[in-house]
Amino acid sequence: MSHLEKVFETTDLLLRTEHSLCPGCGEPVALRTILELIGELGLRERTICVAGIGCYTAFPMIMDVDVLQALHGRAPSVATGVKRVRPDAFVFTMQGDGDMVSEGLQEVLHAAARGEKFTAVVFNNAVFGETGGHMTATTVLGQHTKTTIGGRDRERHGNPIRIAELIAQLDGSAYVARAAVHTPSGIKLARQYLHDAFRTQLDGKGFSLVEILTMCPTDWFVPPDQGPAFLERNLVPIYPLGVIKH
Amino acid sequence: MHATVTIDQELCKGCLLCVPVCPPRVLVMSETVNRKGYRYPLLLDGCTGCELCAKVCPDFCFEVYREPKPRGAAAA
Amino acid sequence: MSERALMEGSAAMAESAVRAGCRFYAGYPITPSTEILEYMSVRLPEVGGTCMNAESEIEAIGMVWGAAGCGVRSMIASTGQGISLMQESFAELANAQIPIVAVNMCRGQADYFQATRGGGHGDYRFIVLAPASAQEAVDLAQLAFHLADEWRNPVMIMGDFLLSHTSELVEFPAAAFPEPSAKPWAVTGANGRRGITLSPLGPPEKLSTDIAAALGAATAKHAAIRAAETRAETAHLDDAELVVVAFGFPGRFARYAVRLARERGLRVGFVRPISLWPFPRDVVATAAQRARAVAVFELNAGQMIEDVELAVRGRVPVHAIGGISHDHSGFGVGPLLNVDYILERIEAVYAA
Amino acid sequence: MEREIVFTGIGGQGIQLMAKVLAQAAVDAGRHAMLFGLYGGAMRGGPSESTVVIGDAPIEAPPIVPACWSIVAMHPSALPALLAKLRPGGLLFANETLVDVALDGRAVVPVPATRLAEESGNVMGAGMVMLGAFVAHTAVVPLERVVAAMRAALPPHRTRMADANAALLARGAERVRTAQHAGAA
Repeated sequence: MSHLEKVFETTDLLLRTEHSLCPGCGEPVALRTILELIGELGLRERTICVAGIGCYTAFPMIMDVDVLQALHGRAPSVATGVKRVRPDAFVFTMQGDGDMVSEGLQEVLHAAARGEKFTAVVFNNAVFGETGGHMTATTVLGQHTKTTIGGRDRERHGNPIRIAELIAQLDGSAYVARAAVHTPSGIKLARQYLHDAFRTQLDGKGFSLVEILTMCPTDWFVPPDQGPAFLERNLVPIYPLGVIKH
Repeated sequence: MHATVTIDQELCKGCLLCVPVCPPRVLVMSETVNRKGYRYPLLLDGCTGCELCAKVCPDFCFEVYREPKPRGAAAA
Repeated sequence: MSERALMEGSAAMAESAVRAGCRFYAGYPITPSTEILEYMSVRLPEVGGTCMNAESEIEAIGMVWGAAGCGVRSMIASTGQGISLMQESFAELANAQIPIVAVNMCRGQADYFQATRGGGHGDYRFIVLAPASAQEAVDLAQLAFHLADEWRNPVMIMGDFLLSHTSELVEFPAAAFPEPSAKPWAVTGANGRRGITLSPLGPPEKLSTDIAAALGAATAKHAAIRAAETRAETAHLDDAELVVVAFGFPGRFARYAVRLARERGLRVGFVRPISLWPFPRDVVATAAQRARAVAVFELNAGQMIEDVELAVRGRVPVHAIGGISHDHSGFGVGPLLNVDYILERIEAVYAA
Repeated sequence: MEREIVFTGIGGQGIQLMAKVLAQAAVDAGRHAMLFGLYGGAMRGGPSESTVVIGDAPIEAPPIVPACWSIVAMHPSALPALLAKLRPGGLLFANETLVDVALDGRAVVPVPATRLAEESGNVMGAGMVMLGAFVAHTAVVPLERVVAAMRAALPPHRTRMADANAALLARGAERVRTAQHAGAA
C-alpha cells in the first residue's frame, strides 16, 4: 500500500492504545474523541484534566496531558481550584454518572451555578461499571442492575436524574449538550458538541457540560455488539440527544 | 486498491462493533482467536476507507489508508 | 499594613499566610474559623489571590486540592466538625504528596486524635503544629507553608476559640524562610514535556501503575520528619519533680499555673509540644526521667495523654488533670480554662 | 509587670469597644496588649465581658485571668462573681449610676458614667466617659492615645460619633481630675 496515505490513526495523545476496559465499552471512544480535539485545537500544552473515579480512571496513565486525579464525585471543585489559579489553562473534568450524578451532584451543580470556566464531561452509562453493575442516579426505570434485580422501580428505587437538563437551567452554565457514542453519526455529533463546549471555555463564556451516553454491555448484561441497540432503546428515550443550551 | 485498513488483531477484544457499521460489509470475524482469546475482524476486498470501523472501535485496532486525491482535483 | 499590629489570632494567622505566599483559600463558614475566611475574602484579592466561599467543606477542600495541585500555596480552615468532612481528601492529599496548610480552629481540644491520627484512610500523616499565642500563630503559619513544600506533605495548624478570638500584639517577620523551590510535580500543562498525573493512586509517570512505590514514597519520609521537625517549649525542667504537659492556647493557662506553683515553691516543670505530630517524645521522656510524676492538662477526655504515656513508657505515673470543658456555647471556653483550677490539680498531684 | 483589666457590663453599653480601644491605645503607645471579649449571641442586654492585659513584654497571662489589677463595671449583673478576682489593692471602677459602690474594704473609683453621658445628650456614650476616667486615674496609657485609638476603631457607620466620643472621653477624664483635686484638698 505504498501509494496509499494514512488518513486515520489513533491520536498520539494516547501513549498506549492497549487498555483494560471491557469489549464494547463506550468510554474509550469518548476519550479518543476528546484527545483528538485537544490535539487539533493545539491545547495539549495548556490542558489540565481533572479525573474522577470509575472505569475511565485507567485513562490518565495513557493520556499525554497533565492530569489531576480527584476523588469520586469531587472533580468539579478540584477543577474550580485549578481554573481559578490557572485561568489560562484548558481545564476539563472526566467523570462517570455514578461519580458526577450520584456521589458528586452538589459539586457539579455549584460549579455550574458559579459559572466556573471549565468543561465538565460525564460518561453516562446508567450504571456503576467499575464496582460491577450497581444502580446509579441515572439508571433508567426498568433497568436491571445488581442492586435493582427485576429492574429499577420508581417506588423502591426512585427516578433517574437528567443531569444535563439540571445544569442547563442554572444561570452559570453557558453550553450544555448530550451526545452518544453508539453510532458513527452519534460519535460525530459528540465531537461537535465537545468542540463547541471547549470553545465556550476558551471564549470565557462560562460553564460547559457535555453528557456522553456510553455503552456498558458488561453491566447491562448484553453481548458487546448489542450495546448500541440497548443504548438506543433504553437510554435515548430518557436522555434525548442534542444541544440543550448554548 | 484505493483504500484499506490495518487491524491490530492483538488489541481486539472481539466486540463486533466494527462489523455492522462497515458500509461495504468487508469485515468478517476470524475463526481463530488472538492471544487474549477473542475472535477479531479480517478485511475482505472492497474497503472504501470510510473510517467508520476505526471511529467506533473501543480498542483502537484500526488505521485507515486511502489513495491520495490527484493533484488539482481538490479544487473541483 | 504595619509590621506590628494588635490582631486577633485568626486574622494574624491569615495575614501571615498571605505573607508566606498563600494565594488561594477556600472555606465554609463555621465558628470559630470564620474570621479567617472573612479576612482572606478581603485580603487575598489585594495580592492577586483567590478566596472561595465554598458551598460545603468537601467542596472547599476540593478547591484547595486543585489550586495546590497547580503548585500554588493554598490554605483551608474550619473547626473539627468541618475538618471531619475533609478527611477523605486529607488522606489522598497526603498520598498524592500535595502540600496544603489546613487550620483547625478547634472547639476545645477534642480534635487531637483527629489531627494527629487522622480520620482518613491509609498510612498518611499530617505535620501538626499548635500555637499558644497570636504571635506563635504568625510564626507557625510561616513555618507551615515552608514545611508543607519542603516535605510535600500537608501541614495542620491546630488552634481553638481562644486563639481565634484573642487579640495580641504581633510582629510579622520579614522573609522567615527562603522562597520555595521549584515544583516539578505540579500540574501546569504538559509544556515541553510529557504529561504527568498527580494522583493518590499511583506514580506521576505515564504508563506506570506501581501503586506500592507511589504510596511508599509518600510515607517513607515520615521517619525523617520525626527526626527533623519535632518542636516543644520547655520550662523549669532542671529540678522538676512534677512535669506538666499541655498544648495549644490552653497550654498557656497551664504554663501560668506552673509559674504560680513555682512561686509557691513547688518544683514543677513544663513541656508544651508545639509539634503534635511528630510528638516531642524525647523531650517528654527526658523530662520524665528526672521527675516523680507527669500531669497532662488537655481539654478533652484524654487524647494527648496517650502520646505522653508512650513517651514515658511506664517509668512514672501519668495523671490527667484536664477534661471536657464547655460552656453553653459549646465552643470550648469552659470552666477548666481556669488557672486556679489547674494550680489546684497540680498541687494535688504534686502532694500525692 | 502585667496589668489585667476586666470590663463587665451588658450588651449595648460599649464594653467590647472600650476594651478594644484601650488595648489598641496601649499598643500604639509601644506596649504589649492582649484582648479577649466574651459575649452572648444577644447583641444587646446580655452579659458582656472583655479582658485586657497590658505589659511591657509579650503577655504571659491567659485571656481568662485568674486575678486582675482592675475591674471596670458598667453594670452590676456579672460583677459579684468577678469581684473575687480583684487583687488586694486592686481598683474597681464603678458606674455609680447603675452599680452600688458600697463595697466594703475595696478601693472604689465611682464614676457616674451613665449620668454624665446623659447630661452630654449621649446616653449610649457612658462607656467612653468611663474609659476616659479610667485612663486619667490609672495613667496606664495617655488619654490622647485613647482618643486616637477610638477614632480608628469606629466602624464606618459610626465615624460621625468620633467627635462626640472624644468629648465624652475628656468628660470622664475631667471628672477624675476634679475628684482627685477635691480629694487632695
